[in-house]
Amino acid sequence: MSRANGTPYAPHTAEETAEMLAEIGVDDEAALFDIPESVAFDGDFGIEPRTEREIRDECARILNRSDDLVEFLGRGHYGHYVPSVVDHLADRAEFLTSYTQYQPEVSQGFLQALFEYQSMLVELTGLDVANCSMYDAATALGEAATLADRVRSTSGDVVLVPEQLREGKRAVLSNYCAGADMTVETYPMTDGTADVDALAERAGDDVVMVYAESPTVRGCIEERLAAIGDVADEADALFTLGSDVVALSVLESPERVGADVVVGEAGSLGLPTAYGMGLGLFACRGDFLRQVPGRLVGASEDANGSRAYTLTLQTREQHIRKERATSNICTNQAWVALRAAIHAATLGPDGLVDLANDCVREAEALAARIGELSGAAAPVHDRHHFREFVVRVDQPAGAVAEDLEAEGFAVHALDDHMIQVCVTDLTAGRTDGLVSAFAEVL
Amino acid sequence: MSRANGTPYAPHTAEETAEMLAEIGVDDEAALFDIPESVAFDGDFGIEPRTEREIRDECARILNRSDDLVEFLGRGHYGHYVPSVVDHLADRAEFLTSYTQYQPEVSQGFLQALFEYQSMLVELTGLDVANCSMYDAATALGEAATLADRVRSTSGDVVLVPEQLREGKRAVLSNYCAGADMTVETYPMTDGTADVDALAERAGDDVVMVYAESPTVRGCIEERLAAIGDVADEADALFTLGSDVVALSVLESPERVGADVVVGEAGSLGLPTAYGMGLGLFACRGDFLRQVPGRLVGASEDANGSRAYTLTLQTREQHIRKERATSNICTNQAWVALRAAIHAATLGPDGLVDLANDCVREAEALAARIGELSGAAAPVHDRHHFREFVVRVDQPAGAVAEDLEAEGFAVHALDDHMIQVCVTDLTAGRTDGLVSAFAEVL
Amino acid sequence: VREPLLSEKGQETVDVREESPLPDDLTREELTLPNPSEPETARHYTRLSQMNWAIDAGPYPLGSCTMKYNPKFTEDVAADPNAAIHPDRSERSAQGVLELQYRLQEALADIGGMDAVTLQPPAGAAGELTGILVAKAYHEHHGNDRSEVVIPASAHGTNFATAATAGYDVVELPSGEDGRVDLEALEAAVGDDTAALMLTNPNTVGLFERDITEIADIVHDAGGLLYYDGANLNALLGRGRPGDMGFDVMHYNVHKTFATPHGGGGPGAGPVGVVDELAPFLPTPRVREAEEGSGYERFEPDDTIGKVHGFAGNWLVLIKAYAYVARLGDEGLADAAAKAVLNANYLAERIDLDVPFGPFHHEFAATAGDRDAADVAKRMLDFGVHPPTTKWPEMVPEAMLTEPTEIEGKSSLDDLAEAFNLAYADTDEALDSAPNRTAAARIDQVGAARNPRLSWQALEEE
Amino acid sequence: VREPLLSEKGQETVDVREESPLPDDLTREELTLPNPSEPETARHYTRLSQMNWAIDAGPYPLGSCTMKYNPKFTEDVAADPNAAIHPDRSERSAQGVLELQYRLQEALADIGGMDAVTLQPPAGAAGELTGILVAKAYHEHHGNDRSEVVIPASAHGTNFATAATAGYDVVELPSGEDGRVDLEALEAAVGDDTAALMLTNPNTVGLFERDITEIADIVHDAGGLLYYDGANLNALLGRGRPGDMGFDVMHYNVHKTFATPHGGGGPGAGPVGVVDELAPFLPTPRVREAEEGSGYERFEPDDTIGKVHGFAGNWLVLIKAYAYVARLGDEGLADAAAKAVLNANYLAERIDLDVPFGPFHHEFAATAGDRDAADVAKRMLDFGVHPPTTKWPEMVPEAMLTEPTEIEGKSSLDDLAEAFNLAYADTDEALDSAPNRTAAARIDQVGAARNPRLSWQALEEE
Repeated sequence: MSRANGTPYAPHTAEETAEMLAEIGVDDEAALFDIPESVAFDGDFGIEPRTEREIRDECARILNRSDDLVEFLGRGHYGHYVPSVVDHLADRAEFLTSYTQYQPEVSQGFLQALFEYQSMLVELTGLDVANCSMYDAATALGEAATLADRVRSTSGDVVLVPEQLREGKRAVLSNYCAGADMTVETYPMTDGTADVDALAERAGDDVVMVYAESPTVRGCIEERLAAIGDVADEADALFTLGSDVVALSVLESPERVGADVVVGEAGSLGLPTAYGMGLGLFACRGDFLRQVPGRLVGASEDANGSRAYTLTLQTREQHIRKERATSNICTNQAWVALRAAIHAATLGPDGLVDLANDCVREAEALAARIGELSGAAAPVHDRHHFREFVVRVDQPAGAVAEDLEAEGFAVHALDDHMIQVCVTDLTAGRTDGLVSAFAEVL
Repeated sequence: MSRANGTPYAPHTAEETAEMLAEIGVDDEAALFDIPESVAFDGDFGIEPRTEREIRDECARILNRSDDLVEFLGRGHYGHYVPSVVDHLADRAEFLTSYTQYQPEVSQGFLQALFEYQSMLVELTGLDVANCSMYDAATALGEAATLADRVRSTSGDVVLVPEQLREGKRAVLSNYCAGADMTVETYPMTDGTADVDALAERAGDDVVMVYAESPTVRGCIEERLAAIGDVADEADALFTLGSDVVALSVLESPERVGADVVVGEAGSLGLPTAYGMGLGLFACRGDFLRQVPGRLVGASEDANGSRAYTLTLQTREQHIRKERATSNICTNQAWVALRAAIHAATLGPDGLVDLANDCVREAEALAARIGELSGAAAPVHDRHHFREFVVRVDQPAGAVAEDLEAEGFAVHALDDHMIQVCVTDLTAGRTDGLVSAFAEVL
Repeated sequence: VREPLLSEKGQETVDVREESPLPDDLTREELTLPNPSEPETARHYTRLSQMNWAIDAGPYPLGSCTMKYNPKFTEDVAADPNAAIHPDRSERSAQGVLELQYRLQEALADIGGMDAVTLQPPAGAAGELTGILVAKAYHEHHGNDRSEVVIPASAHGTNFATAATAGYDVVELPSGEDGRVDLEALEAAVGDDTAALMLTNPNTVGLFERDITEIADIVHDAGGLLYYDGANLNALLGRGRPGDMGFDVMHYNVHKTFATPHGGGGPGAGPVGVVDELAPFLPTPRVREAEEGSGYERFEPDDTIGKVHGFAGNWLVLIKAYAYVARLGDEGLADAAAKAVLNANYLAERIDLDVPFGPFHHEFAATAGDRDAADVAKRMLDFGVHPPTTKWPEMVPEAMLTEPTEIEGKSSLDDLAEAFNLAYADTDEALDSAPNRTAAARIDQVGAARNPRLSWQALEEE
Repeated sequence: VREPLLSEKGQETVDVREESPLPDDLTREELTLPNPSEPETARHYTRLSQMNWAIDAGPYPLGSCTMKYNPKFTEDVAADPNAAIHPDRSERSAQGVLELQYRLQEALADIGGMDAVTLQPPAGAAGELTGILVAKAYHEHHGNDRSEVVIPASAHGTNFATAATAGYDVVELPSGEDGRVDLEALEAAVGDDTAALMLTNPNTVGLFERDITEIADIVHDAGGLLYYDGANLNALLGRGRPGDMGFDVMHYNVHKTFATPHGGGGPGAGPVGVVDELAPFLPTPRVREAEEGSGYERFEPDDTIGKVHGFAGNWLVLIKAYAYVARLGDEGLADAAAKAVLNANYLAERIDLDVPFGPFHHEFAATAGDRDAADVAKRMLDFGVHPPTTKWPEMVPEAMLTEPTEIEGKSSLDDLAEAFNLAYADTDEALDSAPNRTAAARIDQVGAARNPRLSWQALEEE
């Protein structure tokens, strides 16, 4: 109240400020600023301070302007039910308001949680090393490409990606590749998954990395991952697999199919869809340990011989290695990784596998029901699906999507006659409504 | 998942259960129950277990069946804006999931918080002793009456209360009085406050306690508290004053007007209206220390000579003194007291006084505006008001309240032609709407 | 690790009259309180919290207190703004709250084997008082003035205090040699003046009163009522119902049985269930289904005792209890009881202390023998666990009343047993000086009572 | 106070194929992970949290990190379910999010003196990369291939790494004797190959680059662009704007300047602002007002660099930044800068260590002289505070880069100074063996790197 015109988050009373200025030996705060008049700012931004209640009301009112839709949306970004305990634990101030663990002696809690997160990814990928997060699946893919550039001494500069790939992912990858003079090219797909023969034909000395996804952006489970891995191997290219933590709990172990690196989304645990906020999963073979981007937590001992944790191999990082760092990443998604780890703990392996199995069953069942409607065929691809699938509609896809939206359902319109539908535990109870709406608008 | 049919909050795997049973030496859990067959229960309740998501949806759906009204409601129960930080701090598990502080060495945090809460009430009431909570204003009033019975050696058995008193409060008081063979009688009021002359006339040897409120249930500020106190004194009765923490921050200090006990609502800080959930304020003169009901936290020292806090004077309490205890209260409202203390800390004395001053200004301004409408007169009582006031309407009050409800506003219908309106910081921004609605329906 | 008092961090004095819209004679002159910034407030309470044991920190095996895990999602359910409406809402505009109240009433009635339930009492002790007042009103209604309540010596202190608060004389019933109610002693204690027998079952050392049917007959034959103290209901869930045993009235402790957080001493909630004959005397209002399809309504029971709380009790707590019951369902509730009993029996097996009475259910009273139970408890604090309730009930010398609840697993119980055994076997010196590894060392409780300093103002005066 | 690994508390192995709807050749055989109950999970993470320093525990004066209080209400604002919609929502069904994004873009542009802002970069370093890629695209668009980025030696490591990631050679600019950019050295470093100069201002020892106008002229005259590293923007709020100083492109660190929580290492958000000339190159999509009265729309800038995040960045973090800016308003923002600078100057006055460079603003680099700065820092932990950043920037020997931010009060700064002085004056032995009062004693970081064990699987193999 007495601080109404200043920041409410500084505690200084007028008397204290005066004492402090006297101690410093200046008359006012302005005297402490060494900014030449020519570049000093004396205007205003026109931002009126509001009370916290006003801001809560204002933001709630604005955000409420988005429609209330049941979202059958996916394409690389998924929301599952996040148990309440995840919020309650992750929101503890000791986690949320802490900094990167530069003083490990007072950061054991977060370090151990991140170590456990890494361990969970080691189990899910079968690879030796997982970092404690990248921003999202797309940037993790970009970092995989620069890793490939560093660890492959070939003259190659081509990164091969599937032709069906989320555009945003490809765009991010291109930006990471550009700095290393790498280029991104595609390989063809057949009925939703890789055309491995065509890929083999394309792969050669110029290829430094082959990227494949399972599930693909269209929800198809890639059936020939090992073969793709072999193609990469023969080209002496890195084989990078894209997936997500839920799918990894049931699909073939990446290590078994020869993946060198696994990237993808780990935010399908622990996060709501959050308008695209994610958690980049990054794991790789132990050979590349000293080329890994991002933070790593390692076990060590303290002076009493007790086990302790610390950030390690920091000489890879920007704050030590500067322009020779393995990445420019500094702040990552540590707290989101904590959330994913807590979510995984609440599920346990059985809960995780159940969730993943439902992702297969629900997608299959919903595709079958929509496929029975006149004017629609689904699933378009003759593959096993995970969470999502494509529907061919007789009418223009954009119009169908718009009509479904009017009925309260959001789906993806891919192109002229293709619609993509994603179903998770959050929407499985609303499929009757979606099928009815489809029947209505087709 | 594997625990789907058991409680999800017990960790036992089947193997562990078996090991434990073996250690005990029985075959199954049923063997541990020593319940005669004749009274054993083998039916079912028909309660289907639901997932936490289902329950959240179900409860949200049910609770949403209440109308969305702007509540100009008070009459002894008030909601002010509770800053977000109150929730975040009080929800910390170390507070929320702790028990009564029987082992003070591991309960210093909560004990100190309660000690600070007591201290805040000592400042607000000017009395020496405040306990660390009763259930609500009504039960605190009941406890004050039994205190009067214990500390006053008169033959009196009458508790005098104002004729305008919340019915629920009187009903609770009567239940507390009944056990001590006390009876509750009323004294008259004039224009919304005590008729002190009539009270003086009534007060005699048979009176053990005089109760007055400021603000009254109708929002009037009692102007002659000291005179009421004198009347009580002369009758050798206890003078108990009812108020609330916000009003106390600006109104005459209870100690100055001769109050022996202060009761009332402290939940007007820290709590939403919460369908009547409250926080009973209880403070009294130091003379009555060993007759105080409820928990008290005191300062002490630990074995190292450091200041430490502990529950104290427990010999007053039921777990020690049994039927001679000063009250049967055990679990009180400790966590709500914590919330009130945090709320008060965020406001500081200036914020608290500002809030209280607004309670006067807003009530006065709103009464004037409604009073200008044809078909209404307000305020009915020629008194200073705090938060609320009474409106006389030409039409039947019940019908007016119902019509206002249809317009989205809730008010109290008192009797045939009286409506009561309460305004706080939460509703001050909605008064235009209320005035328009009044104009519409009158 | 001492945190200064908020007042020691700086107070501010406001001149109240300067800006007051009220005349000076109605206002105080000034107000002095701490004025921390929000970051200072956050740090103060964060640090305080870090000096506090809690169920989320580790085992909390306080016998008769039933400290179990409070599911986090129930907090979210109760935080719904639609739950927090004003209690004076009209019936028609409060249908959501009324429906949820009704559903909880029904579930509790089923679980207790009762016919009618009120949610109004704001804590277990308030529930006791409500129940006894209902019994009293019942007797008075039938022109049957009775003056005594019979209570076993081992009962919770609240039983005695409640009976006294309701204006009854207490007749204390000595425990039988087997730790249970002695039927002969009961026969002797019960008579025309007996308003009620208050009983918890299993009792406070975890023993089921096997003769409950006979007990009920004795009391009922004398014209008395049987009151069930719900403190130990967790051991009975789905295995036995007070109503089926002859109890006429009971309270439920929602934090003990239905996992609502205890909050360091409340808010609790103590719903009361009664058989049909007592339903007209319950507090007002209650909630029932209105005519077909028109929702729910409040009503005043015909011969209501009035009210025991100014409004509707601790409603936000009751919501959490509803959510907990819904989460567990029939099988979960029965499993909770089974695991609570399993855990108590397993833990008793693992500790070196004697347990005089049995077979016990969800809790047991071990004896520290020639050690001081309170000292053993303090020493347990040093081993990173919370000790049990000590020196009560008195029928067991140097009692350590222990209730691990269903939420502990085998390894947690093993740790607890180790702490028990290490402390029990420790030297006198170690016990005397314990605890040493806690935020505060042993606290002088006698001194605190002898020289009461109950506010920062009292400390400043020193 | 050691908490076992979750895996040490018990794991479970699931036979994946048993119930899988997929053919065996598409599935893994089994999955082994910890399977704690919810209470065990709650305790595990509660205990872990208790072993962690945080801004809500006390001062966190890490220079260049700007650890300030995170207002709790911003968490509630960001927790709105309507904020968490799927990023592939149609424009017409996502108006709420688009409007809030637009408002934040506008506020940030005003604060930085920039013309256009993207919210997409998910962290400060990602913002740097975005800014440099935008600069690169700008040069390429104008047929102007440039190969170098000039960076002062004292700059953040991310600047160097970012330039390299974008494919640039780094030209390191030595610091002038006064700790600022040396104009002659800059003249020598800048030329036809210069794509940009990356600068933070005030710089990493808190000094304002007084010659900023000359610096801008030198870079612009050579055809280069001026990049502003927003890490130290907190010292400039309302006092100076990068845009007014000649910067062409900048990033904002929302956790540093706008009080979003750092979360132990993210999620952050690194919006990028640019002058009009660079706006066409910003990532896609951006958000703008649609035609009168029809809300907001996404659009692709004409010459966009594409994307730097798969979707829209760390949206839930950005909401908190919006709420913070709205809470403070113009005067609050200016006051935050003033108090941050006041605090740094006051603290420097109170410590016994020398501060070689000045006048500094929000942070200062003290020197531990002949003591090891890292040891002094470890010893400070024993006095209950968090130490500053150590041994960086290198221009100050044994640097202790200290930034108290505006949230500390005088008494907190006095405590911090005392910890500084006690540690600095302590014995070699005490410094070598510190810390002693923390959850873990001094940790062997060299050993951790020499024998990397990065998972519980690695520990189990030992």
